[in-house]
Amino acid sequence: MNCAAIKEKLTVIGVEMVSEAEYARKGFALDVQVAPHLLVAAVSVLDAEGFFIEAITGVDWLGEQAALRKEAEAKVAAEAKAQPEAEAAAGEAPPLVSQPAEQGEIPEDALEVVYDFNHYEGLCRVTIRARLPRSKPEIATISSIYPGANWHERETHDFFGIIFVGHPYLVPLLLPEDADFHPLLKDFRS
Amino acid sequence: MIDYLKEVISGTWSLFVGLGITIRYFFQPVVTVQYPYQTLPMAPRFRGHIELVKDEETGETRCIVCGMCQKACPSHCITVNGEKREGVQGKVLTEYTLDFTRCSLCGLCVESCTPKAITFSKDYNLAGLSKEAYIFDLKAELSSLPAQTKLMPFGCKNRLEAKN
Amino acid sequence: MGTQNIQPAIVQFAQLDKLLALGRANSLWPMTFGLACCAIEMMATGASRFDLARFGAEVFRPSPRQCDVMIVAGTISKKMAPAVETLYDQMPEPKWVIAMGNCAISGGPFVFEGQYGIVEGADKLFPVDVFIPGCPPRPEALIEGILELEEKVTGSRRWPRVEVG
Amino acid sequence: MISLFTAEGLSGLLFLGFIGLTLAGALIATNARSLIRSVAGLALCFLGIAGFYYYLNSPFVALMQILIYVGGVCVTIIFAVMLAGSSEVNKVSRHNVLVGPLAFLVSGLLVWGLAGLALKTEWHSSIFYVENWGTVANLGQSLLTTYSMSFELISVVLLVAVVGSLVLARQGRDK
Amino acid sequence: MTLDPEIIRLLAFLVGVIAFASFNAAYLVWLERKEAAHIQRRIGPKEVGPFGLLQPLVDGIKLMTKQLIVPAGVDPVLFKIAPILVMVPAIMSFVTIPFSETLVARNLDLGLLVISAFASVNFLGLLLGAWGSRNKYAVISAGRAFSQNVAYEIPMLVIVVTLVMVSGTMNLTEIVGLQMGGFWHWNILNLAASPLMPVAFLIFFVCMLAETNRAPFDMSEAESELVAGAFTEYSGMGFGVFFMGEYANIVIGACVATILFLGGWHSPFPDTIPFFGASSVIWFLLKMYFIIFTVIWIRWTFPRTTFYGLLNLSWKILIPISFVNLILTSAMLKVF
Amino acid sequence: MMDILLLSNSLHTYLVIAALLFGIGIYGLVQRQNFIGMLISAELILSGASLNFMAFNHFLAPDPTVGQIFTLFIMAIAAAEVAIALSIIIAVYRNYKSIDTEDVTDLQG
Amino acid sequence: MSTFAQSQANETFVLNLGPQHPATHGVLRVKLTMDGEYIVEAEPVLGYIHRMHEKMGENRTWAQFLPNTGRIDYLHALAYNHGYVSVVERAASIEVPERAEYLRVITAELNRVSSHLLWFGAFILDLGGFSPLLYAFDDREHILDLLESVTGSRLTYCYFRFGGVYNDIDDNFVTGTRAFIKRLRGRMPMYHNLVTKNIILMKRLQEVGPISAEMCRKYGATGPVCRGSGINFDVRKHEPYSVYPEFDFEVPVYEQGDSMARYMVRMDEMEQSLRIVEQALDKLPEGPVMAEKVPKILKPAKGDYYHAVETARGSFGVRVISDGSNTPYRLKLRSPTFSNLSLFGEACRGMLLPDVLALMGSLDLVIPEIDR
Repeated sequence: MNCAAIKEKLTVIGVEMVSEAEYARKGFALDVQVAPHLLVAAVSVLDAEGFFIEAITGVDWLGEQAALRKEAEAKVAAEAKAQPEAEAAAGEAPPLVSQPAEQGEIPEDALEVVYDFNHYEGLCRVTIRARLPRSKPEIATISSIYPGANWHERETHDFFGIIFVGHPYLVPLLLPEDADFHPLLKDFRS
Repeated sequence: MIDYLKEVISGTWSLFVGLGITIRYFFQPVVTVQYPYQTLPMAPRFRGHIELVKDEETGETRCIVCGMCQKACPSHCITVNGEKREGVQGKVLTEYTLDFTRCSLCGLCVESCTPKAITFSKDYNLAGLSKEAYIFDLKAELSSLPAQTKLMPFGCKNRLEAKN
Repeated sequence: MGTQNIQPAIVQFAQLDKLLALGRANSLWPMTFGLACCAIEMMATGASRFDLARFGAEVFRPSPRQCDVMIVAGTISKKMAPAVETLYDQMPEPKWVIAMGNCAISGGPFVFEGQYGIVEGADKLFPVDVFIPGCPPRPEALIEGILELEEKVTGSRRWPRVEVG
Repeated sequence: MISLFTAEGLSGLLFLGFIGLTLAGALIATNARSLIRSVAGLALCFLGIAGFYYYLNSPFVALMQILIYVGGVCVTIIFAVMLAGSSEVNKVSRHNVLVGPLAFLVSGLLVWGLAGLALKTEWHSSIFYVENWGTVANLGQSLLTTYSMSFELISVVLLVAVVGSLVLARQGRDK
Repeated sequence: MTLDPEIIRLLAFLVGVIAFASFNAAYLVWLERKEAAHIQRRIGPKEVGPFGLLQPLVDGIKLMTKQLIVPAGVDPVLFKIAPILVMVPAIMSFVTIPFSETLVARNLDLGLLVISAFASVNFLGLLLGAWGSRNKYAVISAGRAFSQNVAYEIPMLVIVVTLVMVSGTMNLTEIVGLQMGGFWHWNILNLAASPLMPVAFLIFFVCMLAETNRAPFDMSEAESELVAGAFTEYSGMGFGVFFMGEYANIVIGACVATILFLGGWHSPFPDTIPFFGASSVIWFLLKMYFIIFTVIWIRWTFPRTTFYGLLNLSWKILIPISFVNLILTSAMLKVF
Repeated sequence: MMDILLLSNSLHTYLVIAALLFGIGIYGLVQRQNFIGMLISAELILSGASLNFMAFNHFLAPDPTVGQIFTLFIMAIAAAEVAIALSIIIAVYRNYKSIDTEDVTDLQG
Repeated sequence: MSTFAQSQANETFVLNLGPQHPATHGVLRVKLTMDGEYIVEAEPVLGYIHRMHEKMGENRTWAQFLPNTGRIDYLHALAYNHGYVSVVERAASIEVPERAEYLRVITAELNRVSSHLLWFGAFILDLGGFSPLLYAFDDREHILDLLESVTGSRLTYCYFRFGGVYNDIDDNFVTGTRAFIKRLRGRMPMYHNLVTKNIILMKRLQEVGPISAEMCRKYGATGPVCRGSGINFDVRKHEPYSVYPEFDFEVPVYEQGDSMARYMVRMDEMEQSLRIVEQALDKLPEGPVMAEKVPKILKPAKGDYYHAVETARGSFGVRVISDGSNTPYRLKLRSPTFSNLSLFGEACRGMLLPDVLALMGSLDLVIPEIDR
């Protein structure tokens, strides 16, 4: 069992990005960003390799896009400010700056589902992330591959309202049975 | 057949061994501390609810109303108020209320207190008929307290003391 | 004159009541009912070191029908609240409730702005007789609570008070 | 008229109690609306009958009556009621409305006839009271001599019953 | 108008027996709590009266004045009758138990059979109570109690029959009479009748535990599984009477064991020894309470068996051995 | 005049009670419409018969044990009967989910 | 004798175990669909003690969340302290003095022993034995005394701080701990004689509630549950944190996968924990117990951090997502019992009621930790 091989295999199925997180710094070895439709394939790879499921959770990135845009704008402004001086100093052509975000429409904020897998033998914690649009947070269930994911997905549904398509029994687990709120969303008010 | 008999006999024997153990304890002295008559000494670091420290020199509180404890408290159970008074440097404590019913006894407030004006009491057996009784007015209680010289009367090096 | 000659009652009901109260106070059977952290301290109170049995209160009955006192030991979540109320209703009269620990008194450290899951205090659900603060209270405090309850039932305290210096 | 406060008097009173117990039990057993009460009534009735046996000088049979009927039969029936989950009050009768009165009539006639027969007949008492009359020892001897064949047959019947009920009850269990 | 002295005697004994049964039922609870406490190195009830001796009294006062809840949907008559059905047969059984040569209410020839018969009736009470309370736990508990009862009645009766064969009578007084003169004459050591007699005593003891629903065979009121089993819905005195009935049954079991195996009121020493050799009711009580002590001791030592483990024990171990014992005994009786 | 307290010494008492038990049993057998109820009634009938045996044995029989032995046999038979009947009832219940006689109509063709 | 109830599938009935039931150790509810005493289906219903820890994490500063960690799993509070402070130290790049790490290990291992002792007692209580519980509590009181003398509380410790521990230990603690280790070692044979070798207990645990290694993997079971199924997985060895690599200890693994195996794993683990404590006391270095430069108001760098520790019940992981402010942006607590319990439904299918309780007890449930 080795992490590089897993990375290889995950790249083959075409996940968006596989970065090798610095273990000592982060606490996990592989950070995998995956498109929602590729999730099941990626998880199947891990299942075949003998990983066990550690946890599933969500993160609500409400306001992230706005923040990013603000940041980008600030960066542009700062660079615009710095540019003349730099030009004056170096006399070179201005470096290519990333295009500022399109004016007007802000891209939609995302809900991220985070899957943690670990292996009983090798030290290789794999974190899979899938970003879902906040307005339609739907992703395929993996409870058919890992029955243990059943509860984790229910819990994530409780907290974030993420809908796991194909889940056998998606009713509140920790919240009261008739709960219709999702407390860990950033815009939740009790 | 032999196995069967063996199991029956060894099983029965194991039961007698168990009985032997319990009867031995039956005749051993009890370990009970009979609470209202006997009490356990509280550990020096025992954390009861907090109380204000009476300064041994002035007989007053050491609190400078900085509000750090209030800020540090995770469950917002401390209310500190003070006012400026003529002729006194800094603020004077007018109110120090602890809502003990919310407290989780984490000790973050005591740690955050730079003048070491608060400490843990040794009140370990509180029980009463109303919950309002546990909203302590620590400032009023201060007068009934003996002056305290040391925070941690025992050999353990307190983190705060170690710093100094 | 407005005074009347009142015949003394043939049966001294007051004496009988006293006896009843004494009987009830010394035979407080709690329910085997733990919610959270405090339940462990409740177990410790029943264990050898503190021995709740001395006061006749060690008969932890699992069925509410046979209990006299419910020790609410822990946080009551909103999901649990109906069940706790049912348990209280199932207990036969006369019954008492001890709220053990800060969670049972007021929600304790789990109260924050925007909390969605807990009931802020057992007294929101039913009358509570004795409050024992602490997080969790020490076993001595629970014993003290039982004694306090006995005092409430009988009107006088048989045991010495432990003064904490 | 014997006094109530003698041994005979008290025992006579007790006997009346047994009559009441038996008949009340029997009536409860047939008329109670819930099955479980019927069984309780049956148990009462059996206890009363055990009392009669005691008065008939056969304590052994009386005790066996309690042991087998009350402790065995009634308990088993209660258990069956539990299994079938039907202590439910009897449903509205789907019999013909006439069945109830008719049954009452028929059984009334039967009782009248039988009781009349019993009371009218001259019973030729050949009573010869023996000291050790019908003791357990006598019973045992008869069982192992005169009635040994039937005794053996009864045990075979019991065996067959045990096996049969096991077979019946196990059906449907193995899936 | 005068009362027959026989009646007075009977009434006196009846009162005595009821008092004895109730006293024992109440104080065995105290004994149990104290013994459990000391096994666990605690003190146990202490604050109510000297050594907590008034504890059963206050418990009784409390239970009597406690509200008796009749839950909705139960059969109220059966629900109320059931505890009495448990208690009364237990008291009735005391009538025939000889505490000493003269101290017996009715010396019946079929004493042993009387006790067996009444024991089966009190089980009826348990069943009716369980069914009457309409509680799933209670019903499961009743089901367990039923099969347990069936399974353990067999070895118990076989052992009893063996002893009847050895003694040649079912009269309890006579059975005790045969065991006179030192402990080696007791049935438990009656190796001449069957070398398996001590084992037979063990089997009888185990069956007694099972019949009285005592740990480790307390299947029907297994707290961690079935809450309080058949008594789950009982409150106040209904529960109290059930509880007392249970303890009364234990006393009867202990009495029967004493009579059948431990020589009843006979002293363990031959009567040539002065004072200690004398037979008296004290010896009976000593033996009986020792057995009860052991019963309680066992309860606080062992975990509970499972339901099927218990049936296995009965069908695979106890019944075969008790039959072997029966055959051995009859062979020995024929040979010698 | 018949002394009511001496009833226990009269054969007639027992016979009348036995007749009553029999009658009540017959009434129950006809009127009950569920198997267990009918079984209970049948037990009553059997008891009536046993009581007769015992009474005749006590008052009339030359052999002091014959009635008792018959009663014992009846008990054994009754126990066997109850065991079989109840297991049949349980089996029926499993198939029909009812122990009412009228629900079990398959046999009528 | 299983003929108690009806046999057909539609003849089942539902038995509600809990939320108040003596065997569920708190407020778990299990909906058992039963056929007689056989379990057809078991569905745990959670959330009766959901205390919103994750939400509170987002509402409190990094330090203010510390007391919560002692209340997630009150039986092994220090391991949870450890997990949380470790992940925050990882995020904020705080170096912890070695002595502090030793103290953390010593107290956490003592706490593990106390947790196992309580589990042992409660487990035997589930099985109907009462006295072992009180013997275990007797031993446990000694640990609590020791820990109280250091931390100031008996149960819900809040002893670790970012960068070290709150208080140093004194000599009394060291001698007391050594005495306790000796005492417990002397008591273990008694426990084994009284309980482990008892034929009743053996019959109740052996081959009851088997859990296969594959099932552990599919459900993510960790801790003694997976070690009882032959998987050698212990975070302390597998992903060493703190100063665990410096100690010589074994990870008890049993192959059978039944309740007895899980029982034995925990019993053996107590001994291993004692070994660790002993070695740690021997090697205990001098030095400060707090890092020098811990900012008063902590603002870890932006990012996503994970840290796992081995608690008495399995692998506890904390994932924090920091947005650079003084409160966590997202705090995920991966609790071991949550996963361990999730296999309960599958494991107990077809079992008998008493066996189910033995299985449930052998999972060592702490409900507030499942519900968080």
